[in-house]
Amino acid sequence: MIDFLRDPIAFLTQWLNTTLLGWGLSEQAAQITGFAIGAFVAATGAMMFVTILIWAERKLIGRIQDRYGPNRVGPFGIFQSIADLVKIFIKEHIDPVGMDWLPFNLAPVLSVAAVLTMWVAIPFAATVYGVDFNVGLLYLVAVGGLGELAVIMAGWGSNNKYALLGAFRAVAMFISYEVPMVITLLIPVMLTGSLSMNDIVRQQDVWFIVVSPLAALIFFISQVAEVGRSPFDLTEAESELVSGFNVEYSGLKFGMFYVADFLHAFTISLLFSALFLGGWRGPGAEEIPILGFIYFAIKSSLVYFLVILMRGSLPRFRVDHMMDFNWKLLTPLSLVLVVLTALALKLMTGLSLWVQIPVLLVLNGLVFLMAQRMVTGFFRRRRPREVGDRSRPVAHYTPPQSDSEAQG
Amino acid sequence: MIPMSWYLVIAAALFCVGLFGVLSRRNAVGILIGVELMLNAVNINLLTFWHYYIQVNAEPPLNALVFTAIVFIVAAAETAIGLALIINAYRQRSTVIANDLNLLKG
Amino acid sequence: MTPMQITFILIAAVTLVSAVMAVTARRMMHAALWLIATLMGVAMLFATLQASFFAVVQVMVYVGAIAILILFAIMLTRRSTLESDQASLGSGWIINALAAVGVFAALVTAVWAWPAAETVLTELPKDAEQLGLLGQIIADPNGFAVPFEVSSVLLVAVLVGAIYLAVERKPQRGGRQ
Amino acid sequence: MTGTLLWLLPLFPLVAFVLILLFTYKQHALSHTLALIGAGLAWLGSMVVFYQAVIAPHLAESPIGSSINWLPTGETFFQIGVQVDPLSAVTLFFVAWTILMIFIYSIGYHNFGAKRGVDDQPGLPPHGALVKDKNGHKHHVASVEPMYARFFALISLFAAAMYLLVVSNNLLTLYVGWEIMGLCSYLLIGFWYGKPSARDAALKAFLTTRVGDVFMLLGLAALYTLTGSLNYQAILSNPFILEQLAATTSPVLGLSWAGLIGLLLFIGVVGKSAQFPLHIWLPDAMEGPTPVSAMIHAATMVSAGVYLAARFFPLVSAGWEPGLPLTPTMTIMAAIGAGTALFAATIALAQNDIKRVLAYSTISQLGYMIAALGIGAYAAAVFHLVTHAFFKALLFLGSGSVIHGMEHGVMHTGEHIDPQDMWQMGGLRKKMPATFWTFLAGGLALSGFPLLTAGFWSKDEILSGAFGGGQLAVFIVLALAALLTAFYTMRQITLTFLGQPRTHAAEHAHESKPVMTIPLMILSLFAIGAGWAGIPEAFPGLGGLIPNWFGGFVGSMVHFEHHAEAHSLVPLFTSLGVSLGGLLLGWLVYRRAGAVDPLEKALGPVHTLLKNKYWVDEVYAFLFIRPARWLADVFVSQWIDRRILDGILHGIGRLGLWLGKLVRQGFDTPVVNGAGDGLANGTRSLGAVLRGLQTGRVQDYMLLAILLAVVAGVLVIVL
Repeated sequence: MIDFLRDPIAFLTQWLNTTLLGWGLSEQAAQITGFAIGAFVAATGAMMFVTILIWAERKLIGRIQDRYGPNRVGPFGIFQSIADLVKIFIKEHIDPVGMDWLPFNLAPVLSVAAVLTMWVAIPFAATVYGVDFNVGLLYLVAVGGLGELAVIMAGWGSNNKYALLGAFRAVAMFISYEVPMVITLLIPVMLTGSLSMNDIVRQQDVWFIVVSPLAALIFFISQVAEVGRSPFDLTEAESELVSGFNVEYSGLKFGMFYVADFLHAFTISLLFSALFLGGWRGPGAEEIPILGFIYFAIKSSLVYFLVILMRGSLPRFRVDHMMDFNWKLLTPLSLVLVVLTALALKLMTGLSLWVQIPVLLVLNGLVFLMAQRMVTGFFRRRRPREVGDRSRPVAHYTPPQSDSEAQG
Repeated sequence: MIPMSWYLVIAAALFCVGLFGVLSRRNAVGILIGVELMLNAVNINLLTFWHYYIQVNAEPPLNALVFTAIVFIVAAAETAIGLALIINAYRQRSTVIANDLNLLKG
Repeated sequence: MTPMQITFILIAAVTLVSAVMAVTARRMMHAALWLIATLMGVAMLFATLQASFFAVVQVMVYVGAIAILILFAIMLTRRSTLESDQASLGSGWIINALAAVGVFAALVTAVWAWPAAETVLTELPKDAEQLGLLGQIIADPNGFAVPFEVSSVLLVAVLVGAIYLAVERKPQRGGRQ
Repeated sequence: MTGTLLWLLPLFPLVAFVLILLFTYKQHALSHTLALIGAGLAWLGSMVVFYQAVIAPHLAESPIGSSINWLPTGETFFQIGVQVDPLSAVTLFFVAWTILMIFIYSIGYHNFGAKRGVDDQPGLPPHGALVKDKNGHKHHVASVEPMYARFFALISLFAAAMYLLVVSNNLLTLYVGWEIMGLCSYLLIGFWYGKPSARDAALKAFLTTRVGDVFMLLGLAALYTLTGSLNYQAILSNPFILEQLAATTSPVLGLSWAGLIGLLLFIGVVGKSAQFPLHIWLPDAMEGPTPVSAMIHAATMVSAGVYLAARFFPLVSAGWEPGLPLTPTMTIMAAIGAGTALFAATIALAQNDIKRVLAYSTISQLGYMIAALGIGAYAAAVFHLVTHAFFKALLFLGSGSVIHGMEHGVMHTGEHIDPQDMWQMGGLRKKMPATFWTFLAGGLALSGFPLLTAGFWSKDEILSGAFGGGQLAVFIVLALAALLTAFYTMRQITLTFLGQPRTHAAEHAHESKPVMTIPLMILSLFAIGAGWAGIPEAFPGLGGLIPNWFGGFVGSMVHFEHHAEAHSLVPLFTSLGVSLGGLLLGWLVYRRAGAVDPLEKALGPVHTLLKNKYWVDEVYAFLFIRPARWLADVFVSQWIDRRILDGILHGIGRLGLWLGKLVRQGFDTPVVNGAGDGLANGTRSLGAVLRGLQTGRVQDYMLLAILLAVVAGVLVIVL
């Protein structure tokens, strides 16, 4: 019983395995069945968890916007999402004219699957993880990329120009922000010397956000972009694209996109806390894995809260600014950071942690200051674009003369 | 487990399907897809032999892995330049049908 | 038939069927999607070979990048692709199929002629891939540093070239007004 | 320090030249500012160097200077370098002053700031421009020189070459400067290249001096072959080498090597300093702008010749002591110098062009210097070089001012007269007082007006040197020349400035601008005062009041000048007599001159002879130019070229044609063409067959390649 309380999931897994073997299955078959059941449970749990996420987010956004948020169904409106769920289940599926059947129907499934498969490699606690991949980090990146596929399929299959444009925008953004993301991921990898998520978490005696705050910042920003959340929600900018790539979807298919969106947002919180906030690590987490699970949940929730806060407070990027921000700032910055960190680590081989960490911190600070100086200089020199400049496909805004005079 | 010949036959089949695609597709992008298939077949072969070699010699040969990595790089490069060419050709001649791109016809 | 063999056959079937669909599908968009399926199948084949790194890289590079690029290309050239929907294969496809089958026959003959091909691949130790060693040998001047750097130069050159080719030549800014 | 400064002296004007030429060609003000800065810096440096040289002890034995390795010659290097010894110090002094004055003067002479004339074009003197004043009257005024910047660039180069020549410590760099000056004289005499006369004069100057230069180069080559050096210190200050050179006999005319080399170098001097018989270019050089004339006659070219003669004086005088008979080369120098002095003076009598008179007087005065060197009066020669440079620069600039004033008058009245003709002038004293007084100072110095002027002291020293050295013939000739000099100088002054205006233009002449007259005044100070630096100790009355600094300073260059001889009264009275007599005679004769030269009647045919400069040019034309033309036209062109060479060539051509025809018919058409055509036809038909394979479809090619690969594989396996 103590075992169960200490590590319930491992305990259950153990029990399931013994039971299956007891039914006369071969070891391999038992393992495969166990995986299947585990995956089923985890996926279902995750998707149900989304209802809570949706409720929490709506509530928080409501507070930020000086509203109540959902407050009718259940205490604090906590069952609002359930109600929405029911509604979505019973809604009619509408097939747009001229749609491409296969991509159109595959896209929602794929979008949820892409997020859920990421959970395989995330270590939730010392003993709770799907698979301990030796290339777990790469796996996460690779699988995360599948979401783009879903978007593109949705955009194409809908036979709708807004959907297609939204898909274009989204995929362009996802692909672009993958670059600085992957580059900054190299920093935890360099610090641990492993691609395995478990190793990365285990070796965070000092959280990596302390060792390399700039990397954490870049990773966080690019992850938010990967999700397509505010301020990177220009893929579904209502004023321009109605609703983006999922404009033609209705009913459960739309619901799946919705679920995938929220789940993805939470998944990046998980990833961020695993990579930079020490994951499940905390006092006593080694001995009592359930404690680690709780630590991980708290950390991830905090990060998720930050994501919601950003969504509630930041305005939307303009599409060209979004691209500029990535290619002209984040990518070079992450490259510089990686090169400098690698050099510093190589030079400090064999030195104690208490030397390495301050040096890396100072390095991060210097890079940040440099980038900040360059960026402010760049934007100060930049003049507003002329209205009607046809080189860009979006409308432009020139501040009124009085404004620019006031700024100048 | 699985005999090596299975992998080799699968790779050969994939290669030939790719070859067929390259030869028969009218669309230039289709040709490119065929090329990708062929490259994948090559990679399957490489990794199969790598597995076989480790199993037999119990000594890590990394050449196959490096080779595979380079095939990946080349594939990426080939796709990028190929698609750029296709888009350029499309812009110039409004077609991606390989049969229509026959300026070299004698 | 072990479970692994069944798995293999399933994967192989999926891969091959998708591959055939990828080269015969009438709509290019579908062909590309089938290609993605094929690529995923190949990635799974890699996984069964215990080359997990390359399996992941396969997904990342092929599905995450190359396939997306191909999809983009198809969408950008969709006017031409739509026109060509009617006949996806060229007129001489029977000859080509015969040639492909011939090549396949030759290859299979070669495989059969090689006794070692019947070796059963066993499970390798866990870290057989030795990624650390791979990383070191790639950066080792006595190893593969030169080919690796050359291929990186190739990539850069290709990127520049691709951008140069694909970028739309706009009239000069001054000339427009 | 001084050594470094010496290197820089030629560099300043050279940099100015380059900058003007490359960058400021279009801006007048900037161009002359650059030129002035270059000349000014060089002047400043020269003054510093001069001061350093004066205070340096034993300068003649150990000159200030530095040198660098330049050309590797086997194991050693040919060294070039700079140095300053007494001779180059005093030369530097007058060169710097005159060049600076001429530069300043040129600004005014070329009408800086004036409007550009409508008809003016590069290569011709400015014709003047029309301007409207407030009342709407049109005036014809002087216009700015169209090639203003070019002028300053060229005289900057000229100045650079002269500085280079003066500061160099060896004959090679001297020769470099010498030749650059030759080029500059060509460019500047032909500055107004639109005028055919200027073109011809430029060519004449260039070619004539070239005759001398060739001999000079031979001399340099001989000297280098014999001594292995061209350095002054190594040769001219080395008694051993001089003795050797003087003792060995050369294969030419039984002269010693020293004498031969001296003679060769002297021929170069004859060309450059315009001595008979190579004097003909100098009068024609008056075609250039007047500052150029001043530059050539006073500051640079001709002075360079005498400077060189003084420089290699130790060589020609090797083995000679005062009291001994002259060496052959010295005799030649004395003869040519004295002869030229008289010869040119006589010609000057009959010239009417204000500048030509001065040109002949220059030739004459240079003759004085050469003659002085020839009789061994070294210090006197150099002294006369210095004083002559000052007063001759003054006279030329003054004449330029007169011409400028006359041009103004000509433009005002619209008369068609030559503004340089003295017979068209007269009475300018009142119109141009500053020019008159300074010109008068220069003229008196030229004629050797007693006691007051520099010319008196230097000329007197030469005369006394000739008399004291026992060269009576030279003395008499020089005295006669001095008389004539005074006479024609007075003639010039009288005709130009005194009396009444003979033309309306002369009435309307006006004084030049201060930028022109101030240099005149400065130079007139030197024309008067420079002589006081070299008053002989033995001169009755005045001797010893001011120490004879110059004689001591420059005399230290040669080993025998230190003895103080008693000053004989004969040369003193002679020089007094000839200068005063000549001046008086001139004034008397021309005081009331009308439109005709009184001498014309008095001398009759002799005047015609003089007016035509003894027909030297015509003699040269008959002796050299016509035979050369005949050789080129008739002999080489018609006979050799047309008949013989062309005949041979035509024969070869016909042979070639015949051979070609044979080969074509027998071999080319049937064999080569047949094979070629066959090959081409075969290729074409093969191509027609094979083109079917080229469908333009990539896939077909690939199919073909695969089939071939399969076939090849099968073959490999089977075989």
